Amino acid sequence: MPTLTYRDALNQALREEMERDPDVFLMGEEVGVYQGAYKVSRGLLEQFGELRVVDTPIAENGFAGIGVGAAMVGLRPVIEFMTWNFALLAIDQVVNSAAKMLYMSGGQFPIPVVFRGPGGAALQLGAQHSQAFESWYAHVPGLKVVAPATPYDAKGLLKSSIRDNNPVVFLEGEMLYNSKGEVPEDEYVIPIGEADVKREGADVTIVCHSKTVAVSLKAAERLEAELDVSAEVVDLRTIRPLDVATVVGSVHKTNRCVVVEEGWPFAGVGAQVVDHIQREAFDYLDAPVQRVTGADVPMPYNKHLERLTKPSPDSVIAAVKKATYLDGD
Amino acid sequence: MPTLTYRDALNQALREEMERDPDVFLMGEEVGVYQGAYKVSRGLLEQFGELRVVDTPIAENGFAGIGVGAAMVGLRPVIEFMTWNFALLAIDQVVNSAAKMLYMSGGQFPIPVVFRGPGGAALQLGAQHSQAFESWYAHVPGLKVVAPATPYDAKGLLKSSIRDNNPVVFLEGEMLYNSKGEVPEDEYVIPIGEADVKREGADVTIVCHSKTVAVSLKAAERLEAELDVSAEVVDLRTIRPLDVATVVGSVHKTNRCVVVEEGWPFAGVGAQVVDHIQREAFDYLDAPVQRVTGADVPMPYNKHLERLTKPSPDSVIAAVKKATYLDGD
Amino acid sequence: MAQPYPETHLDPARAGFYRDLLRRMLLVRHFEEKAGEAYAQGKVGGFCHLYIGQEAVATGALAAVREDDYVFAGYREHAHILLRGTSPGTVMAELFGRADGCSSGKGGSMHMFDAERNFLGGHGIVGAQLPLAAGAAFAIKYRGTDQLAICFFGEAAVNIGAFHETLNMAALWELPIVFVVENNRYGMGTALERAAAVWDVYRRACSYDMAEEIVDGMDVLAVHDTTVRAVERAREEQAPTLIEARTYRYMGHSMADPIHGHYRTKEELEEQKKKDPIRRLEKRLTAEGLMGEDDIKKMDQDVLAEVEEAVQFADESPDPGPEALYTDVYAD
Amino acid sequence: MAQPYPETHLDPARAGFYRDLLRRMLLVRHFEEKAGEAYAQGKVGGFCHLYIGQEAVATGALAAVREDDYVFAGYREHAHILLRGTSPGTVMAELFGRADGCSSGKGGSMHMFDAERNFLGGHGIVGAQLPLAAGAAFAIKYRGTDQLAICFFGEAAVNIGAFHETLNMAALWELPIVFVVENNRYGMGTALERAAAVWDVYRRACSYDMAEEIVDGMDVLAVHDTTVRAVERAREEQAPTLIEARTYRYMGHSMADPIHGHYRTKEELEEQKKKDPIRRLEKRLTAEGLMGEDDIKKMDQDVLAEVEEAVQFADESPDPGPEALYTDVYAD
Ligand SMILES: Cc1ncc(C[n+]2csc(CCOP(=O)(O)OP(=O)(O)O)c2C)c(N)n1
Ligand SMILES: Cc1ncc(C[n+]2csc(CCOP(=O)(O)OP(=O)(O)O)c2C)c(N)n1
Ligand SMILES: [Mg+2]
Ligand SMILES: [Mg+2]
Repeated sequence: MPTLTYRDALNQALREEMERDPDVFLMGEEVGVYQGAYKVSRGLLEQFGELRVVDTPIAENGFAGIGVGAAMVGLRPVIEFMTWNFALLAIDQVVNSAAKMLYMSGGQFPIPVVFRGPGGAALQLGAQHSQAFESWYAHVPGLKVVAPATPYDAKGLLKSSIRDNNPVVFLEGEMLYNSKGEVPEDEYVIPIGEADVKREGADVTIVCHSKTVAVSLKAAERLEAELDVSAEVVDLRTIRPLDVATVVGSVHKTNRCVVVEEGWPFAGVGAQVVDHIQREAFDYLDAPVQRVTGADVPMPYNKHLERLTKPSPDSVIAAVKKATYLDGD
Repeated sequence: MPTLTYRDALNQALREEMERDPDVFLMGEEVGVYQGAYKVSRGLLEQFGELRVVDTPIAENGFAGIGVGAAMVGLRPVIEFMTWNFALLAIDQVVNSAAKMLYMSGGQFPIPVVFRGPGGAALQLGAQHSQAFESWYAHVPGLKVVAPATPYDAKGLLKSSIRDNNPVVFLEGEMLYNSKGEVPEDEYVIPIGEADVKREGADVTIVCHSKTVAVSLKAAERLEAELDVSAEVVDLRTIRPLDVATVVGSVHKTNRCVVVEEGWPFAGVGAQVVDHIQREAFDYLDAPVQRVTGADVPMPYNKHLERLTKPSPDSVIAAVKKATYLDGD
Repeated sequence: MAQPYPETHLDPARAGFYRDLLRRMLLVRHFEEKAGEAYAQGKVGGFCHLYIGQEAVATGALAAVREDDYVFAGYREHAHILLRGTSPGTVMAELFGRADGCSSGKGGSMHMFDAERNFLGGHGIVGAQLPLAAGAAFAIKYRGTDQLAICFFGEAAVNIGAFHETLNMAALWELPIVFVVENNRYGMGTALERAAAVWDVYRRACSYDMAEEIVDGMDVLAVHDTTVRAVERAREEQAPTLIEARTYRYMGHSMADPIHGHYRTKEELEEQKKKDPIRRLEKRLTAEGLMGEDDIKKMDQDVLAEVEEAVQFADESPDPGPEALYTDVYAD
Repeated sequence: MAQPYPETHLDPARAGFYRDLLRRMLLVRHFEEKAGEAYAQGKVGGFCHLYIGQEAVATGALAAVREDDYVFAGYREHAHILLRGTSPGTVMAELFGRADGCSSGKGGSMHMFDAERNFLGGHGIVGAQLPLAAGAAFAIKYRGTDQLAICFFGEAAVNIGAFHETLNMAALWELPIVFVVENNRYGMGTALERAAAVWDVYRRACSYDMAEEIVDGMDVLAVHDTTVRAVERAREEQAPTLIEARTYRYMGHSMADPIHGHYRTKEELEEQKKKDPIRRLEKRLTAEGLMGEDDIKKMDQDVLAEVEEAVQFADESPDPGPEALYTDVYAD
């Protein structure tokens, strides 16, 4: 199987879907002439022309709304936010227009739009450019929220998102764009709403998504090697709808769980996962579910401080120790 | 003690703080000439003049940012959002400017601003006007989030919020404005960050805030009368910082818990409360924590459907039955 | 600079068209009066923003567009959906929250939709319909058809960012769109002059090199002619237009708000009512002999009967069942 | 309509002032060059937006305001904070993320602050500094002092809603504020002409009946004179001004972006560099005998030494300790 970067996997997904369906177009800042701020759209302008690869002014609320309006009349827009931080300016159109239109209209106006771009922290971008908003979007009925961790998942899920008839919030990772993985040459899609067991294990379940999948897998290897703990790593892939069955099923088997995410702790994705587990696997739990999250602070610029804010194999291992009572407390 | 409406209690708090501190001013849509969309600011323009009670154009992002800028140079703005639904347009200034300024500046610029207005649903206002966003704001470090349920709490907490040197998101309830309660004549403040046990009980803890406090108290009465279940009702009052000690302390006593909120379920405030309880009271819990939330749908207009979306004494009682294994399952 | 539009001369050959405009305005007026009554009776809930006084704007403008054009409005949109031809019963049923409503009872007064008639809402966030309409216009350009989008909003919406972002992109990309500002002088209780640095709203087009029009919004024929020009510009030159129609609302901002009070006087209101767009057209038609007083009375009664039927239809329509709560959250 | 500003005549009595402007521009230039080097060495992280080529704008404009005025900028603000008098060592230390940085190492390149010198950031969201600056101007009006706020932003920021909302309120409320558009032709890789319907940015003032100025942003004296007028307007008439300064950036959008490529040619860049604002002032000063070439060389070396010291200071400054992670989240 060919090896691709996450960036190129996304690029392939966009290209294939635009070839497949003339109603699909890409719009956002710098997606065309500049080839994308992170080069996800490289070459698309040349292939599809200005009408289908549209550079916008800096006007997030405006062009997000234009995407929703175009979707109302049957196009399938892919709206790129240069990063999800800037989407705060457009969140009214995402939440109040895209997510509610179908319902408010009594089923008349489905909104097949994909909002995509990098979320979460990269390196030393500071407080305003380093935020993970998946729990916000997942809070909102009417939206689907997808956050793939690998090139394979990224491609298959972006294709599904574009074909989906609902607004999809598609969170990429700036730090993931260069990561590599196998991607089949033949066409495939990955259904929205299915978690993926990235590593099987017996002693503890580690639930994660996006960038924290690699962190969790690294932790799992070390847990095996250093502590003889066999960790199962469940990659949520889709945050909403959440694949509760896979998560709870794993905990039924392991009886212990740690939930890892990059975002802030209060009412994060992990809180919701914990809520499901404690309710649906109460009698299976041998210990409280532990959470590993981003530090509860605005992101500092200094690189050492920044490192301290992020989930790491060390912090995941520490949480697993707590969840397995290996921490000596 | 005099009896006041929640609306008038807020009005008193604003008036007293504006009298006390010339740096406090009120800005927002219709706060002046029109006397407030919900009349919370009635009479303030007449008393304090146009410079301190400022009617704005419809420009939420703009005037929220003006509030933050004025706070940077030492004023203490109170920014009214006509409702929190419209604050989506201003959320960039709330999250990226207000919440982060102190940190990004290495401690140089505290932002003593209060953002306030009604949150959650009223009656039949439809999908775009009926949203409870407390879990979103509480997700964000740098913000404090307050959501009082009674006139007494509203007055004391608004005064504290205005005096606080941090950005405070102050969520009122349109449906609460006419509700009445005792408010002392003498000056008082209520510290941010303290939950309040609104009713003592032994068998189950009901955690709630804002509008769901009255719902929970009603449920508690019926639980006592109909099922001989003694429910303790804990009103969070402040969502961030969360008074975990009071909540966990109560569960240590009752061993069972139901968390009630008006907002959507996924990653709601209740999810975070559950997370704390299952971690900090794991060995005390006799049953999974149950949650009662708003229905996971955009708000429908039809009044019967709307009623179905909202937490009610019935749904709280049903959850308590589950938490106490009285539901026969 | 555009100037207030002079009164048009009536053309007897178009008498049918004029009568139709009158009938439409009467429909809106009576519908809104009944909606107000129903609100007072508790049959309509939530916020209910009536259009009484402003009838000439939507009537004149929408008479200038085609069935396959896309129409967007804000929360004060009962008139606009009626003028698209959606049956009054369906619209009234939506106000009543019933299953036969144009949004199946889920949208309410502020969120009316009719996909079949290309009426695309009904939006409750001030200014939000502007980018949405530009999106529809973008789709038209994308597909290369000769449709257009027309978008209505209040004068207070011109101060919000969405207005600016949308007008810039519409002009930059040459989208086939007509923006209609319904300037009724107030955004809730705030007079235009207390909210906008420039009081001539149409002048805001200057920031985008966009065509501008100012029109007497109490004169349905003037509104129609003005919109015809804008429509031509959109269809033939792919150039957007900003139309300011100066009008007045007779009722409070919504049914929950006072009709006059702190922000405007009773005297001002009474003065404005003298310019009533319906009476004005009636007078002209009778003066020029194109309709008799009896014709008008008859028309009025017919319309009233139609609206009463609508109320009856709405009254008889069932509430959506509880299963409706969880449908339409996601499309298949 | 404002016209490009004609070249000023130099006044020998003000030679000290001119020399000072030159020194400031050299400081910015050398500082930015060192910052670029340090970035290449991995000492500076994140996004780093250099100001090289644009020196005349901030230098000329900030020479026209007082110490007690409030200054706001975007993420391309190293120049602006230096020009407020914050020591280059402190600014460089911030780029290095060190404890002695002007934001204690927590802000970085995009988030620099100096409360003592009324430099209020350093903001990373395009356009966000406009309402913030209007807030400071509102506070000035509130307190009745004769200060003002000055706010810098790029030409691409004029297309975002915050620009519109802020200019409207600033004009409506007569706030003492000066808006300076640093028009360097590109927002990242998007030329002004591909993003804005109106290419003369200053004309956007028309929507707010606001005073407008257009100035050659490569001529520090012209920028200064223009700003002096705007400052007077703000201080004496409480009237805001929109200044467009036409300038050019020599580097890529940030250190992570290509200097030329898809969006602009090497030729265009080289052509523009011929108008270099520093060389231009140097030439005029030597031509009119106000400075000798040796004076200039000496000044250049002094400034370079100062900047090298700044680098050394930053190099030697410690990282903030881990305890800093949880401070400054909330104020007491
Ligand atoms: C973004 C936003 N802010 C505030 C409101 C509350 N609101 C509803 S209508 C309105 C006034 C709008 O006035 P205008 O645009 O002139 O339209 P009109 O009601 O006069 O038809 C306001 C402030 C809202 N719906 N959306
Ligand atoms: C709201 C928002 N959208 C997008 C970005 C990403 N971004 C950063 S700078 C920039 C270009 C700004 O150009 P301009 O305003 O001309 O300033 P310049 O960089 O040329 O100084 C963009 C798109 C951002 N920071 N904020
Ligand atoms: Mg109006
Ligand atoms: Mg620029």
